Amino acid sequence: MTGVGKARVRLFARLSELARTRETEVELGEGLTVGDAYALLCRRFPDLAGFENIVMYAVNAEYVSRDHPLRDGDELALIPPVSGGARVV
Amino acid sequence: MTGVGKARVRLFARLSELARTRETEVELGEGLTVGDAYALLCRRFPDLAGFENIVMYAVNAEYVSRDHPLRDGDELALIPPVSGGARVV
Amino acid sequence: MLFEVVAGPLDPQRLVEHVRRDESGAIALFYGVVRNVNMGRRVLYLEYDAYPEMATKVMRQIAEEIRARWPVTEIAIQHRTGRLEIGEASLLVAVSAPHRKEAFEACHALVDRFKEVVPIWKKEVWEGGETWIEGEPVEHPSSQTASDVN
Amino acid sequence: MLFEVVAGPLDPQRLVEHVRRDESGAIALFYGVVRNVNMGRRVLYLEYDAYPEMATKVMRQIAEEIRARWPVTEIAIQHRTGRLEIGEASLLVAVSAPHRKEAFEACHALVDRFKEVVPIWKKEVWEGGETWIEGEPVEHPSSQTASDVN
Repeated sequence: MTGVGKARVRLFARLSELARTRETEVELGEGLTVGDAYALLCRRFPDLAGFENIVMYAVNAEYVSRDHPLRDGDELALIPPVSGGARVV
Repeated sequence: MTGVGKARVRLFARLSELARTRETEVELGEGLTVGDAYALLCRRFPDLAGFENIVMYAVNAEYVSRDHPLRDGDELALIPPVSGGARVV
Repeated sequence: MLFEVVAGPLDPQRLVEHVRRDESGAIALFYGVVRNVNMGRRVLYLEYDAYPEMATKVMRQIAEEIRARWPVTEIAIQHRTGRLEIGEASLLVAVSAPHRKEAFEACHALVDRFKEVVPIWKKEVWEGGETWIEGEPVEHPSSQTASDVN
Repeated sequence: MLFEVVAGPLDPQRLVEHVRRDESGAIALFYGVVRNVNMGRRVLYLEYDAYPEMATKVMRQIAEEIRARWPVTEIAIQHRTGRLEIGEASLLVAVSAPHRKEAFEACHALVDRFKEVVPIWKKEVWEGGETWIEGEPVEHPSSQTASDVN
């Protein structure tokens, strides 16, 4: 795997509790996508496995699809289903 | 006309400006209705004439119809079309 | 419930405190504010007249109507009288409810109803003139009886 | 427009001042408040987590959506993070408009949209347990792209 930089990863809410961190990094292989990064993180933080189908992704604070490629210096955020306000919608 | 008491009359907004008073009284004849009272007031305050069809009436702070009879001690209010809040509905 | 006609500035914080309840997840608060333009005319200021004893009574009646139609928790209404400048609030309506949909709908319906039946009147003063704003001419009283506000 | 994620108590007066304009006759202000009961459970308190930089960006995007659909004058939103007790406000949304109908409708739609897309999460803590409230599971990201929030 050719290293082509790093992306910062931010975790929130349930996912940050499961990973026991709010922030980490991933080394970027050529053409590594957001979905690939999540799979890498699941190896490092096994409790994250199984959330692939409910998590949303943001890169540099914009929602993206799981096939979005990561670039050096990107900030990837793992976004569980949101629940703003005082109660469940 | 047999006097059977008095009703207090309150005027508001345009009607109080036209009558140049916010309060007056009417002597009650037997069976005098709210509509009759308005007719009496029009003789005393000619500028009130012509508003019969847009004014509403309240007796003791409850809306009533124009054929509602007045009793001694009642408070009759002449209510122009309302316009609460900051603008026309 | 709280219903007031006041001569000075309105107090939104007091209304919100009044309607807040531990079981209520939503509060909708409406401000009616004096605009600088109405029907194309540049307004200088407004004067509000009221029949206060009846106004608060009618506010209570329409609040009860609303409570019969939506599961709201609490209601508070304040209206100001006298001279109001552009940008000042003339009306506050606060409604709390377990959920936001009911709070919004009930508050909106209550403001609409307020402007139909509460005995409060507005005079608009503009450069070189003034007029009492009397809304739409209403039905004649004989068909608009006390039962309309119960 | 004003969009904030704050750690301390919210400031409704500041939001109202922010949205008030001389040409706006109506302001709708929504309070989301921590309830003591949710889904039949007695709640002790809530914890809110947020991605603040993105949350304020998404608030701006949904506010622009709303301005494209209703003739509103101004919009301000504040959300609080950290531990919130029962009765405290977690969310304020203020919308001003020339007329009340638009203010109410736009404010309601904005709160609904907020709860769908703004990256803020709530943990409910009750006697003997806690859980992150994650709303409805959303569509998979591959069909829920950035265009949904533009």
